[in-house]
Amino acid sequence: MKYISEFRDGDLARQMAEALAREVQPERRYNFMEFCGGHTHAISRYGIAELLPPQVRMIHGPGCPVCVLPIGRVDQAIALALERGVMLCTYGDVMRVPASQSLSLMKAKARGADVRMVYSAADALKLAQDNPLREVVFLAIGFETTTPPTALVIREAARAQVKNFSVLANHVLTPAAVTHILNSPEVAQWGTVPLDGFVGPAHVSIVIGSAPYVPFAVGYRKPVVIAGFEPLDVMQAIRMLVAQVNEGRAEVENEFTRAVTPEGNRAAQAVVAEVFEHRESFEWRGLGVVPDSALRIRPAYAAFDAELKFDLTYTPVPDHKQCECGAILRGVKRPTDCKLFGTVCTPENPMGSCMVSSEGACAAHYSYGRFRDIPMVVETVAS
Amino acid sequence: MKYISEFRDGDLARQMAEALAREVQPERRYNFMEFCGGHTHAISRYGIAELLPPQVRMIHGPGCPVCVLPIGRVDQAIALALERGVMLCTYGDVMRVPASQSLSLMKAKARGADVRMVYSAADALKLAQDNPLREVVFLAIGFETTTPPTALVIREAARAQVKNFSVLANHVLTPAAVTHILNSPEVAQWGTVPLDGFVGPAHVSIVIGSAPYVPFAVGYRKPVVIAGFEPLDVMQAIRMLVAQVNEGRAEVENEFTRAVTPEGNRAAQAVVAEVFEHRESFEWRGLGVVPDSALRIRPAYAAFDAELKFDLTYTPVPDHKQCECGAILRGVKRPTDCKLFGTVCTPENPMGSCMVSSEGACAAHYSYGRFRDIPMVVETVAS
Amino acid sequence: MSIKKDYIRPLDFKNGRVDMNHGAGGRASAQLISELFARAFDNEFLRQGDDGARMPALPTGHELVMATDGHVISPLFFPGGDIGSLAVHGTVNDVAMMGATPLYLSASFILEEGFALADLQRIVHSMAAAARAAGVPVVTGDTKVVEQGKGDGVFISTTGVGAVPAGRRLSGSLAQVGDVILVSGTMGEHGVAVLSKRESLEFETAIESDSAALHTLVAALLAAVPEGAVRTLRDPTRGGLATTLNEIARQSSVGMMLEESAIPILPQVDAACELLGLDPLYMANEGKLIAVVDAAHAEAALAALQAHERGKAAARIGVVTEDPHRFVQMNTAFGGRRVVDWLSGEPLPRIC
Amino acid sequence: MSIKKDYIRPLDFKNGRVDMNHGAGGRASAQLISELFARAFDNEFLRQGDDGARMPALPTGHELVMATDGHVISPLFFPGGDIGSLAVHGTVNDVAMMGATPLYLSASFILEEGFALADLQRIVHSMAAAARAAGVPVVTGDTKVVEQGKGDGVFISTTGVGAVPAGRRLSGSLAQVGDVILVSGTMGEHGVAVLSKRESLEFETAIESDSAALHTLVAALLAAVPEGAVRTLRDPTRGGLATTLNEIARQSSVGMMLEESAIPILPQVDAACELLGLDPLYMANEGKLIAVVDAAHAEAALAALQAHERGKAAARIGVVTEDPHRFVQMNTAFGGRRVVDWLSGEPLPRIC
Amino acid sequence: MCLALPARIVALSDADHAVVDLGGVRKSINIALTPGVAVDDYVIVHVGHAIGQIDAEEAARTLALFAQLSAVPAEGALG
Amino acid sequence: MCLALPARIVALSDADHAVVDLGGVRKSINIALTPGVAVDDYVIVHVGHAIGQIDAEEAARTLALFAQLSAVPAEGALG
Ligand code: SF4
Ligand code: SF4
Ligand SMILES: [Mg+2]
Ligand SMILES: [Mg+2]
Ligand SMILES: [Mg+2]
Ligand SMILES: [Mg+2]
Ligand SMILES: [Mg+2]
Ligand SMILES: [Mg+2]
Ligand SMILES: [Mg+2]
Ligand SMILES: [Mg+2]
Ligand SMILES: [Mg+2]
Ligand SMILES: [Mg+2]
Repeated sequence: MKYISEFRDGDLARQMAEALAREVQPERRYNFMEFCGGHTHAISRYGIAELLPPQVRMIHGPGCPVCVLPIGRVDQAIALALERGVMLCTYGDVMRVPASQSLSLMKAKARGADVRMVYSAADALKLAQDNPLREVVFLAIGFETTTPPTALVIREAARAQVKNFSVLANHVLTPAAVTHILNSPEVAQWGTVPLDGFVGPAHVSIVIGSAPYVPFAVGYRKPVVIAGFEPLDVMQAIRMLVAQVNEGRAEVENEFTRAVTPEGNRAAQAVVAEVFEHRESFEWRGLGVVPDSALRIRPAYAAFDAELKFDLTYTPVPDHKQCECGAILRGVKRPTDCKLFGTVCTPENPMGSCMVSSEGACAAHYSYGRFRDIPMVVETVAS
Repeated sequence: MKYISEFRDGDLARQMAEALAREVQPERRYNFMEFCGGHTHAISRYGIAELLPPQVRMIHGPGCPVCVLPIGRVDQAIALALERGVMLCTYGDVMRVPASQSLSLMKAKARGADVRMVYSAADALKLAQDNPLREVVFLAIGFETTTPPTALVIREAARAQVKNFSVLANHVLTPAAVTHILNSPEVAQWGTVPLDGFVGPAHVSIVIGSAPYVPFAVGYRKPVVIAGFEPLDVMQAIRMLVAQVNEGRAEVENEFTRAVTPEGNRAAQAVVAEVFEHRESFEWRGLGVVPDSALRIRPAYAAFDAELKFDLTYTPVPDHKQCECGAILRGVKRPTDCKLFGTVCTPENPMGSCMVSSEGACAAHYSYGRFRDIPMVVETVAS
Repeated sequence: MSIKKDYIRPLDFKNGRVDMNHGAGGRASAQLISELFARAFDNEFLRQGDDGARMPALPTGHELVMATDGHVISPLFFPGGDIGSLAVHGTVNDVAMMGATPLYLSASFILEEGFALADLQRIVHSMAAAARAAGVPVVTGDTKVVEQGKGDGVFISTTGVGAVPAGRRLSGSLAQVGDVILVSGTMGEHGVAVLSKRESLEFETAIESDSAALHTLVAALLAAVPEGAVRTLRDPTRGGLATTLNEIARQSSVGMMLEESAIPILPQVDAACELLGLDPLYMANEGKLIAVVDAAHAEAALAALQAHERGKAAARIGVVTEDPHRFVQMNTAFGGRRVVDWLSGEPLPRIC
Repeated sequence: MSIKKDYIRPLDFKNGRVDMNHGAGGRASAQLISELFARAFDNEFLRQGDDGARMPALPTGHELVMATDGHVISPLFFPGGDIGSLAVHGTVNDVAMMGATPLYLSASFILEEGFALADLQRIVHSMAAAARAAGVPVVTGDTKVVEQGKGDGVFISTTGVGAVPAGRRLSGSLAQVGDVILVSGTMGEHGVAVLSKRESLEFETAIESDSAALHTLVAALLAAVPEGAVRTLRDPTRGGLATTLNEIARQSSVGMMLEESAIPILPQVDAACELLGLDPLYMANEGKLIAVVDAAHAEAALAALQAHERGKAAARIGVVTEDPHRFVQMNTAFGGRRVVDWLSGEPLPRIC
Repeated sequence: MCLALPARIVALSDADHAVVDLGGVRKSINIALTPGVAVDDYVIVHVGHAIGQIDAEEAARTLALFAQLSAVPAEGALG
Repeated sequence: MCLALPARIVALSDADHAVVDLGGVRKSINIALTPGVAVDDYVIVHVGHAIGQIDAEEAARTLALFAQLSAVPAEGALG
């Protein structure tokens, strides 16, 4: 697989690990946040943590769109499906996000809701066209990467005058979340979350470009390296961050030059701008209400806005009392700090959203990294 | 089972058979038509034919509402279900009536039509109330016996203002059919169907009374005995007909006095009159278009008339070329006269409607009487 | 981290429902198996915990018998049983009808997404109780989940294995002219009990399904007559007495002549069938058998049936006749004669 | 009237569909059985025509093995097979994994009203061909029909019976620390082949399901090493390699350490999984086995697998370790280490 | 035509509904077409509706007529 | 975040759709967001849409950088 396999090479990885071990200053501690769940997933799945020197600590950020979807939003979707009889379409990852009353879209489906997993927003529109007597709602989630396809499908629905299709939009904005974290008391005042730099999002940046991260480097003096999601990309980005820290620089660097430019994908930005406008504020699971951090459908496309069409009101719902997702998404805690981790909360029965997607910090650690929590003895006994 | 078991007594039957054997005049032939499928069924199921003297021949009449339902009407119902997406409700017997293109309601169901078997017209209305988003159509069939419940449910739907319920009414009238047969060339001119009297309908007469049959006795000089559907009732009715013939009388006699009065059920007649009016003509399978032989929903209840609601037009469709149902329903032929009987046409794959209901002449003979077509040897061999 | 129990959160058998995860083959599937199926059916073979089960060799001098049935009944619960007990009895009886001793059962569950775990639990417990009562353990099984609208609560396919003495031959093809036809009891209760709970037909009756395992009755019958005297055993399930007799007549190329007045039918079964326009001879039974027996031993066979708890109402209902047309006929109680044909189509309630 | 053939109008396998009559147990059911099932599966046992089948005693010195699986796959036809062949292979393999020789199959069909007879015929013929190729006849069966919207075309539950030498013990509970873990070939083809035809996921690939009967491969393996050297055989079906290894680890209370680079996976399987965000270790296989083998005989076992047509790509993928937590772990090809957990939930395509 | 059966009314449920008994089987039916029926009356039930009533005296008379006729086997033809 | 993969365009179906190949697996995707892509271009596919393109030269440069850095193990810290 060209442009994939080369970036997973084990020999290169070992050499890079050795280089990194030499490059870190022994007395120094490097605390980097990988904003994206994609990086979290790569770190866990490929066992990158094993290859990092002890001086480097990776902090998982809030960059998983499934994880930050608040309960109240899932509740809206479930109510549409269970009470209003709509055919609710969404991406597979969203099906198991816990909502109120021990429900999830998957459990609502088992209670008779018509919930369909789609691979693409276009599939949802097609379902609407194939079922003209049904109301079809696409529950859209995602960061800037996923917004352009949603915008396209809304424009397409408008062109084709599909009357029974609408979108419950939950598209959120990366820079707002980074700002929020940098301004959080743990980072800005108390320093309980020491943050020496960011591994920046690869696929978000394909769309928005690298330029939007310059303010963090300039204004907050934090190094940012935009990195691909293959494991060698991640290791290389860490090396680049280590170099910036060692040299006292704070710049936006781009490891993912093969797909990210400073200005991003103009065509994608244009269709998003045509269909969406900023929301004043939006609730993120874990981060709370973040100003100017999400998109809403423009009045010109109001007919396709499920919130207007079904006159939905948003009721915020607090997370499970003992769930530490919020603190974990802000980098304040680790999954194993949560009392429910691995006992009450598992991927089969997630109590919080971080345990749902394999990009969630809890799920990634549970599925791939749990062995690290216990001393492990490998004995080979000839029998 | 009171009022049932007593009328099935085998000892009485034997004695009555002996009496009947003495009562017939040896040289005479007695050709009686049992108008009703109910009598056809009783004769076959209880083996009454075995108990009749050879002089008495029973001719099966058109009194099976399933049998006389023409193909074009079933086609309408199938089209409503398959093409218009309605939930089509009907009585169980109707499910297998053959329609055009080798279809039946049961086969249409296997092709995705939503066809529901109901026990009562009221169940169809309830389905409409339980499924307010669906159009529910009740395919109503039946003679005067079955019309009052349909009338009641239409009145009830109107009272409850159920907007998604309508009735495709195929209620037909017994006296018109009898008149038609008496006027048919086979009976009236050619004499190929010698008719010495009628066993008259029991349950129809509960509703309409015995009086409507007087014209046949008076005008056509045919004895009529209204008889219950239990086997002793049938035998007794035959004895009464034999007596009328022997004595040269032609009267309407009532064997079923325990439930039939001359005037019938006034309450039932009233609700029928409120909801239904006469149709100028109606096609009967086998008999063709018979004037003034069916009912239609009155304009006051037009909202519940599926023919109007769905703007249905009626297209008559000829029966299977080799199917002799028509001649059989007129008493001109017997099931075994049909080349398809028992080979191409069986109850599993009925080619004609007479093979559908166990009240149909072909089905009754196939299911109960076939052994009579062949010489039978019963040998008991000790092994 | 200490070693965690396998499932910290047990299944919610009160309010929980089957979801797609329970069938995906992962940890949720394993939990359903261990907390419900393994516990309810527990026996030494199932406890092996593998994808199949290993059991001892058959008793010497015995041959192998195998029978299977899918159970798809609606409603799932009916007077006198449920799909769980039925799935045991239906297959145990098919093995027994071969003259074999039923030894082991397998069970394949196909669950519909959304099915209440409480109902599933009730069914599995009933099935386990039936298996225990019959002495035939469920030794291996499988569970799948299908999406809502692609199943009907639960389907259960069971397969039974049994051992039959090598010399014994029982088959629907062995009926001989002159043989006597026996039934082990009253006909039609199961069919009527199920119909009484069908939506839109509902009626009240004291009739319960006769669903029961018949292998001890078979053993008693076979012990009472010489080997070979019983030609055919068959349980008149779907299609009822009428259809099952027609099957045997066709297999053996014979006719049959029944006496209507000899066929035992409960008055309430008769009444319910009248009400629905159905014929009790076509109503399913799940705890009765038909025996075609050498006339010379018919009396002993009948006595053996009647001496058993499950055969008290056993009766001699007819004889096997020579008939190239393989008609099953009946002298009616009324005094006439008629064909008793195969069931044609579904037994739908009749208005005409 | 002359004697009529049983069914004057044969089933219309071109345009016909299953309707409720085919499951009512009457003449239509009998016709479907005789014109399709009996003809396709024809063998001396099925030909007995009874509600069960009688077969000879097991070979002496052998014990009985029984396994069952319900098959509910969607789509019904996929590259490399269909639900019919799968229903044979799936159960033959479960019997084989016990170290037994599969002897007989039973089949329970649950058909949905409206299912095209042409599709049913194709499936039954494929099933019959698979059974013939495997030398394991379908000796008894059952067919039910459920209303449209209460099934999904066709479900097939098969049960297999086999014979295992009395001294042989193979079980998921017998893995020992130090044992070697082998797989008989590349992982994940079946799962990917099926997903490639799922509505709304559709992609084009040359990958075919690996669906195949493995009993001759098992026989070759067991013949190559001393009795007892093979501790466990298991086919990594639902849940894939990862889940099946976790099952064994739990049953035997051991851990496992795998080498990612040693696990054979076709490049196209890898690519398809990348595309869908899935992991090939969780993709189902239907013609592969996992063997846990005494390290001393691992080489001989591997050679025996590789010498067989179905085991050419067999590989040694890891070892059994001591681990009270029963973790299955893996050294990644990248150089790290990670847990290889049970499948959790359904393998849904992932966007994140 | 039209399957219909005599059954005894065992309870009146409301103005339009009653429970009937037939040989121990009970079913709720509609009695709107037979105003005035009372408990213990026998009605004729068709598609879930009472469409008429059994006149007990007439029934007895019919049965008596059967019995009488068959009891006089030697008397020859009727009337 | 957001699973996305580089795949080669093997055919343009219409203005908005193309078939891509990833290791022998082919899938139809939407290319409306990457106007101007041509056969043999590598695009980045996310939820069935091409959201960007791979710059082959940059990719080669990145790989070269990896190799170079790791090939000079003795030179110590970067930069
Ligand atoms: S382990 Fe579960 S409950 Fe705890 S923080 Fe993570 S998601 Fe929340
Ligand atoms: S046997 Fe069939 S085809 Fe012939 S007349 Fe009767 S219904 Fe018609
Ligand atoms: Mg069976
Ligand atoms: Mg059975
Ligand atoms: Mg049976
Ligand atoms: Mg299984
Ligand atoms: Mg359902
Ligand atoms: Mg199995
Ligand atoms: Mg299997
Ligand atoms: Mg297996
Ligand atoms: Mg069966
Ligand atoms: Mg379906």
